Amino acid sequence: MTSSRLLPFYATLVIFLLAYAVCVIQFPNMLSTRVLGNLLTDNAFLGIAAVGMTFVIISGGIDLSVGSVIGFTSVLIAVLVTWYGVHPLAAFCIALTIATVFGAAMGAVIHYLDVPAFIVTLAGMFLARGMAFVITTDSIPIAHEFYTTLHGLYFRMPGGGRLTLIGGLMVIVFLAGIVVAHYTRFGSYVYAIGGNRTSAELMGVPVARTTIGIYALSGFLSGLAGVVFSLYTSAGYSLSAVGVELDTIAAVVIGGTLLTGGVGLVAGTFVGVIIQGLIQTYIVFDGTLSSWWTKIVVGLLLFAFIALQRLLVVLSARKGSSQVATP
Amino acid sequence: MSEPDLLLNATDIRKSFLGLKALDGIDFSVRKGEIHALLGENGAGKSTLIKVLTGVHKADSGAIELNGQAVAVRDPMHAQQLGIGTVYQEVNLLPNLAVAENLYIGRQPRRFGLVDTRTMQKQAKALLAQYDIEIDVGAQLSSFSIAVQQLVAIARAVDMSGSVLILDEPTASLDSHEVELLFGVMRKLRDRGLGIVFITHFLDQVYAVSDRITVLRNGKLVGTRQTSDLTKVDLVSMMLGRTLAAATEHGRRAAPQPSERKISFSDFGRARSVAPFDLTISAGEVVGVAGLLGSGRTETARLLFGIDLPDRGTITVDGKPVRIASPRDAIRLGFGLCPEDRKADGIIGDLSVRENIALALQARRGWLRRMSTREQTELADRFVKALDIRTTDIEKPVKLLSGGNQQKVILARWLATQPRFLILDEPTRGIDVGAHAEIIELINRLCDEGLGLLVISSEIEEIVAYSTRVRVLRDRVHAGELAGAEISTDNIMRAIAAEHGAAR
Amino acid sequence: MSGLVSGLRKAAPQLACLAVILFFNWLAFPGFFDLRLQDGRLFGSLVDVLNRGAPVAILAIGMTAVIASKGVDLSVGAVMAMAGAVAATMTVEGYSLPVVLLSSLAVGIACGVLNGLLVAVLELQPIVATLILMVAGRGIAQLITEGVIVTFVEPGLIFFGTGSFLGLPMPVIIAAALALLTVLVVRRTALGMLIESIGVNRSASTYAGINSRLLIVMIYTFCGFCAALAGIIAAADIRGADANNAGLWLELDAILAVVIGGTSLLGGRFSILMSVLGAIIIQSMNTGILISGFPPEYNLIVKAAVIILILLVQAASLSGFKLLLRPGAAATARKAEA
Amino acid sequence: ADLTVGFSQIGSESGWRAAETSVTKLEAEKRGIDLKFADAQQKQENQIKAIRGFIAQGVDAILVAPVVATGWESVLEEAKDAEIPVILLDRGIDGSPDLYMTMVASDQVLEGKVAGEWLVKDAAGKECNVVELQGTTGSSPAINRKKGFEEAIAGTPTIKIIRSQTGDFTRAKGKEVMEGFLKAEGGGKNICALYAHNDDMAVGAIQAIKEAGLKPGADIKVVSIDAVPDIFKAMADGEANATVELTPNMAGPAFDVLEKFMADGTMPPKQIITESKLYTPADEPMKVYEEKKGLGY
Ligand SMILES: Nc1ncnc2c1ncn2[C@@H]1O[C@H](COP(=O)(O)OP(=O)(O)OP(=O)(O)O)[C@@H](O)[C@H]1O
Ligand SMILES: Nc1ncnc2c1ncn2[C@@H]1O[C@H](COP(=O)(O)OP(=O)(O)OP(=O)(O)O)[C@@H](O)[C@H]1O
Ligand SMILES: [Mg+2]
Ligand SMILES: [Mg+2]
Repeated sequence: MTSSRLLPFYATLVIFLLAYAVCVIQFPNMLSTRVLGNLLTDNAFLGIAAVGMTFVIISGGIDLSVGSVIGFTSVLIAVLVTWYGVHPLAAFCIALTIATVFGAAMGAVIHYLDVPAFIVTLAGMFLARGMAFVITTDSIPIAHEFYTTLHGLYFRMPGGGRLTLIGGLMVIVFLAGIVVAHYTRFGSYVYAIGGNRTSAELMGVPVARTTIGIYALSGFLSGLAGVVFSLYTSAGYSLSAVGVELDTIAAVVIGGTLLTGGVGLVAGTFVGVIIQGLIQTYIVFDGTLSSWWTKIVVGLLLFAFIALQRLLVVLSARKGSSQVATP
Repeated sequence: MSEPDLLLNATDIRKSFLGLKALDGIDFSVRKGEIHALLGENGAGKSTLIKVLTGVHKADSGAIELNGQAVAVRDPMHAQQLGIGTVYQEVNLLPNLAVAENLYIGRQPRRFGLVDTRTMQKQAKALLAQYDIEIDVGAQLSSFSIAVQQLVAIARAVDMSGSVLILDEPTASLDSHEVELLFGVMRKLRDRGLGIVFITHFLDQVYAVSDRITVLRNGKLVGTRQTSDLTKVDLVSMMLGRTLAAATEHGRRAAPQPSERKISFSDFGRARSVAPFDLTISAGEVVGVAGLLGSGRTETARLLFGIDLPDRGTITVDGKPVRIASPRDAIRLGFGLCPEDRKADGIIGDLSVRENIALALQARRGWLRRMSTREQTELADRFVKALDIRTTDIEKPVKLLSGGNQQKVILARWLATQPRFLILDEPTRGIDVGAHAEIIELINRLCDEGLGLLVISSEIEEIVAYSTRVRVLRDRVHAGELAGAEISTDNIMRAIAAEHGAAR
Repeated sequence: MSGLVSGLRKAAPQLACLAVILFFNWLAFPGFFDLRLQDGRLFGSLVDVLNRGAPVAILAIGMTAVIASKGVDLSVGAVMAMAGAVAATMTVEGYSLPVVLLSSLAVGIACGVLNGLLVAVLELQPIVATLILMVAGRGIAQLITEGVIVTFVEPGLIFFGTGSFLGLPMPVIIAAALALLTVLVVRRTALGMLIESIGVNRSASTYAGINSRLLIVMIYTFCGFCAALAGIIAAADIRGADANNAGLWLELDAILAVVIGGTSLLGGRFSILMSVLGAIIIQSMNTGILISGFPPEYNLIVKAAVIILILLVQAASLSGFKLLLRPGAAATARKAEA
Repeated sequence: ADLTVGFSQIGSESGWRAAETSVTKLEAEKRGIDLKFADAQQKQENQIKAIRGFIAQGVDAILVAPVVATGWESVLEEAKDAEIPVILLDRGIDGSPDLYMTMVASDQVLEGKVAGEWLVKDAAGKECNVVELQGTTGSSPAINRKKGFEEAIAGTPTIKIIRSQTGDFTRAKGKEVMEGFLKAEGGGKNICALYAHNDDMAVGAIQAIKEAGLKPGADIKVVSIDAVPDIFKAMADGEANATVELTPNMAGPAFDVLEKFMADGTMPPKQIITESKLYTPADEPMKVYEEKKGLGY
C-alpha cells in the first residue's frame, strides 16, 4: 500500500539500470569506476541544487533563481578570495548566508504578497545574475592553497575512478535531504502545503514559516551548489550555470516528483540527476552527434525516460491495487 | 459576569463579506459538558461563525472569551493551541499524506529529534479503532472514501480538542453505524467536561445528542433553547421563519406504470470495482441504493456514468443497444450524475453560479453553439429561484457559497440539461430541512414527468421516503432488491446487515 | 460601455505600471512620445515598443489559453525557431510565399498537437511535456538550417516583418488582429468558459461532460500556431532564420506577460487583452533599458526591479494598501475559500 | 595508426561557431582522424563532463574550445595524468601552461584594436560618435573586443563611444538595440559609426539603419568582427565598411602540430596565433563571399 508512493521512484530506478546496461553493451568502457566517479563529481552542483528544488516543487512552488544564485555565489567567492584575500571558508560562510537570506526573502514575498513563485523567483533569477554582473563580468580564477588541498581530497577507486570531495558532499546532501523530507515535522509540512495549502492552514500547519523555510533551504542549497561549482572550476564567472534551473527541474521531475506539489521523493531526484548525467556521458561516448542532433537526442531520451516511467507506473498500478484513477 | 461553567462565549459577532452581512450580531456560548447544536438554513452563517471562532476569518466586531478570558484567535493553529479542535464543513485534510500523518501533523511523536513513524502509526491505529476503522494508516488518505476521510478528520479534531470540539456537518455521508459510533464518542467527551458544537441538518440527530440548540437565520441569531424544551415543529419554524407544511413526512411514491422508456444495464461489472449486476430503470422510477460505506455504491454510479469503464456488460436505452465510453456519451443519452465529492468532482470553484449551472448544458451543446449570457442568466435565475439557492447574485464565484447551496447548484446544473436518467450520489448532503423537502418534492415532480432516478444515500429514511425500488449493496456486490411494500427501514437494515461482509 | 469601464478598472494596476514605466522612459529620453508620419508610416519609440513587443504578444496570446487550462508551454521559443527555419529554407529553395507560410504554420501546429497529446493523452505534466520539445525543437530547427543563419531576400516574406499597413508595422497589425480574433472566438463561442472550467477543476469538468482531452489538444495546437506566427515574424524581421537564437528565452517573457496580465498560473479566469497589455509592459521596460544608456551589466537588475514593482502594485491594488501594512491579509483572503 | 581525437565544442550559438565545427570535422576527415565531437550547449560544466568522458574513453588527444578562461585546472590535470595531450582552440585559459600542449587562437583584443584602428584612419581626424553593440554580457570576446577597440581609439579624442549596449551576438538583438540607438540619438543624425562585436549583430543593425531611412556604410559607417559571408554581401552592396577576420580554421594548425608530435614527439610552441585580417570593400567582397559560403557559416 505504502509502496504506491514509491512506484515512480522504483520505475525510475529500473529505467536507469536498464539504460546503463544498454550503454555498457554499446560502450564497454562505460562500466568503469572512472565513469561512475565522474557521474558523481560532474553532477555534484546540479544534484545539490536539485535537492532544494525537490523541496520547493513538493511544496507546490518553483524556484527559477537556482542557476543565477549559483553563478552569483561563485563570483562572490572568487572576488572575496582573490581580490580581498578572505579565507575561502569565511567566503563560503558569507556566500551561504547571503544565498539563504535571498531565498528566505523570496519565500516571504511569495507568502505575504501571495504572488506566484514563478514570477517572484524569475525576478530573483534576474536579480542574482544582475548582481553577479555588477560585481564583475570577468572570470576570476581562484588560486588559494585551501582549494588545492580540497582538490587533493579524493578517494581513488580501483580502476582509476575518483570519488571526490564534492561528489561525496552531494551524496551527503541527498541523505540529509531524505531525512529532512521524511523524518522531520518540517518535511511533513512541506508535503502538506504542496497537497493543499488551504487545508494545511486549517490543520494548523505554520504555512508562513514553512514557506519561507523552503525557499531559504533552496537558497542555501543553491549557494552550496555555488560553493561546489567554485571548487569544481576553481573560479568564479558571472555567466556560469545559466539555465541550470531547468536541468534541476527536469531532474526532479524525472525522479517522479509532481510539479503540482505534494508528491515526490528526494531519492528520486538523485536518480533523475544521474540519469541526466548518463545522457550526457552517452552522447560524449558516442561522439558522432552534431550540435543539433545532440539537442534532438537529449529531447528524445528525455521523452523516452518519462514515457517509460509513466508506462511502468500505470502498468503496475493497474496490477497492484484496486484504485481507479480519476479521469 | 459570566457563568462559571462557560467555556466559550462569543458576543455580538459581526462579519460581512463585500456588503453581505454573513453574521449580524451573534451571541453564542458553549458550556462545559454540553453538546450544543448550531442550526439554520443553508447560508444562515453557521460555518462562518465557526470560522470566526477558530480564527480563519477575523470578525468585524465582537468579543470572544475562552474560560472567562478575552482572546483574539489569530489563526487555526492558535485555536488548536487554545484547545479548540475543529472539523470544518468540507473535508479539509491532506489527501497526499498518509492517514497517520493527517492525524498527527504538527505534533508527531519524535525520537532523537526525528519523527518516530512507528509510534505514530501505532497511535493512529489505536485512535481510529475507536471508530471501528481498521485501515492501513500508512496508506495515502486519498485512497479512502470520503466517509473514511470524514471519520479521520473527526478523530483528529477529537484527539486535539482540549476543551472545545466543533463539528461542522460531520455526519453527512456517514451511515447510521458510524453516526452511532460518533455519538458515543461525543457523549463520552461531554461526560469528561468538554463543550461540543455540533452542526447538522438531520433533526433526528439533533434530538439524539444535543443538550442545547442555537438557531441562526440569514446571519441573525434567532434564539438559543434547551433541546428538551423545543419541539421539532417549533425548531423547524425557528429555522425557516415559517412552518413546513407536510414536508417532513412525504408519502412513498407508487411504482409507475410499466413503460417502454427504460434504460437497462445487464451483466455490467468491472474487476476489483463492482461485481457484475443487472439494473433496469424505467421512466418515472426512483431506485434507491443502500449499503454500508465502501460497499461499492459510488463505484456503481461511476460505472453507470462512464467515468470508469466496465470490463463487461451491455447497455440498452429504450431497447436499443448503446455504448458509453465517457461521461460525454452518457450525457448525450440524457444521463446526469451529481457526484459524492462535490469539492473535487462537482463545483468549478472560481466560476460563477451562472456558469456552473449552465456548464453541463453548454458542454452538451458543444462549444460552437454558445449559450448567450442572457440565456445563461435566465437559466440560472430560474434555478436559483426553484431550488432556493442563497446567493447575493449569480455572478458570485460558486466557491463562496455555503456548502448546501453549492450542492444545489450542482443539482441545478443537471436539471438544466433536462435529463431522462439522473444519478444522485448523496444528494442531500448538507442540505437543510426546508430545501430537503423542496428537493424531494422536485424529484417527485420530475419523476412524474418521466425522469428515471438512481439515488445513493446513507440516510435510510430518505431512501424509504421516495424509492420505488431499493437496491442493496454489500461488499461490492449488488446483493438484493426490495420493492413495493417491502421497502422499510427495518428491511433495508436487515438486507444490508445480512452475512456481514469481511470488508470492514 | 459599462463593460469597458469595468475592464479598465480591472486593468488599473497594469495601466498604472505601464504609465510609470513610460514616464521613466520619457525621463531617460525626452523624445520618447514623439510620433511622426513618414511615407504613410508612423515612426517613433512608441511604435517601436509595439513592433518589438508583437512577437511576445503573439506568444502570450497562445500562452494565455494554455495557462488558463492549468498548463504551460515551454516550447514556444523552440517552435518559433523551427517555424522561422522552415520559412527561410523553403524561401531560399524557391517555394512560393503561400506554400512557405502554410508549411511554416503547419510545423507550429504539428508541434502544438504533439504537446497537446503528451499532456492530454499521456498525461505528462505540461512543464515536462513541453520541455522535451523545448530542447529537441531547437535542435530540429538547427538541423533544418544546418546551423547557419539562412538569409533570404523574398520581399513577400520580409513584408511580414518590416512592412507596414495602415501606417503601422505589420507585426503590430498581425498581433492586434490575432488578439481581436482570439477574443472574438473565445468569447463568442463557449470555448472561453470551457477552458476556464477545465483549468479550475478538470475532474469536475469531465463529470459535466466537457471533452477535456480534445480541448487541451486544441489549446496547445493554438499555442503552437501562435508560436509559428511569431517565428515567421521574427525571421522576416531580420531577413533570416537564426535557429540558435530565435525565440531564445522568449517563453519566459510570454509567461511573464500572461501573469502580469493577471491570469493565474493555477488556471482558470483569463484575459487575452490583458496578456497583450502584459507583453507591452515588458517591451516598454526592455526598450526603456535600451535607450536609457545604462551599462548593460545593469539590465537584469533593472528588469528585476520592474517586476518587483509590478508585483507590489498588483498586490497593493488587490487588497488595498492595508495588505502591505498588515501581513497575512492575503492569507486570510485565501482561507475564505475553505 | 589512426588517431582518435575528442573535440569539446562550446555550442552552435553563431554562424561562425558552426563554421568552426564543420571546418574541424572537414580537417579531421581529410587526415583520417577519428573525431569524437561533443557539443556543450554553452555550458562549461558540459565541457568538463565531455573532457572527462574523453579521458574515460581513452582518446589520443583532446581539442577544447573553452567557453571561459577559468576553471580548467583540475580536469586538465586529469588529462595530464592520463597522458592525453590537450590543445586549446579559439582562446587561452588562465593557469599553468603545463596543462596543455598548445593553443591555437586569435587575439581577441587585437581584433578589437584592428577594428578601432581602421575607424581612426577612416575618420581622419573628423568628429565621430560611435555606438557599440556588445556581445553577450560577461563573455570573453565581448570584454576583449571592447577593450581592444577602446585602446585603439584612446589616442583620438575626436572619436567617442556615445552608447554601448549588449546585442547578445544575435541579429535580432542587434537590430532591436540599433533601433533604440537611432531613436535616442536624434534619428541617427548624431551617429557617425557603428562598432559591432560580431557581424551578425552588424547585419541586424544595418537593416535597422536602412529602415530608419539612413544609408548604412555612408551615413553611418559599419565596422565589425568575424568576417562571416553575409557581411561581405553587405560590403558588396556598400552597406558595411570593414570586418576583421576570425578564421574558423583553428583545427587545421592544431591537427598539424598534433600529427608532428605523434610522429616524432616535436613539442609545438605554446601559442599559435591566427591572423586578424582586415577586410574592406576593396578586397573583392563578392569573391570572398563565394569562398566562404561553403564553409558551413
Ligand atoms: N468568503 C466568502 N465571501 C463571500 N461570501 C461568503 C464567504 N463565505 C461565506 N459567504 C456567504 O456567507 C453566507 C453564510 O455562509 P455559511 O457558509 O456560513 O452558511 P452555512 O450556514 O454554513 O450554510 P450550509 O448549511 O449550507 O453549510 C452565505 O451566503 C455565503 O454565500
Ligand atoms: N470503513 C472502511 N474501512 C476501510 N476502507 C473503506 C471503508 N469504507 C470505505 N472504504 C474504502 O473506500 C473506497 C471507496 O468505496 P465506495 O466509495 O465505492 O463506497 P460507497 O459504498 O460509495 O461508500 P461511501 O458511502 O463512502 O461513498 C473503497 O475502496 C473501500 O474499500
Ligand atoms: Mg456550512
Ligand atoms: Mg459513496
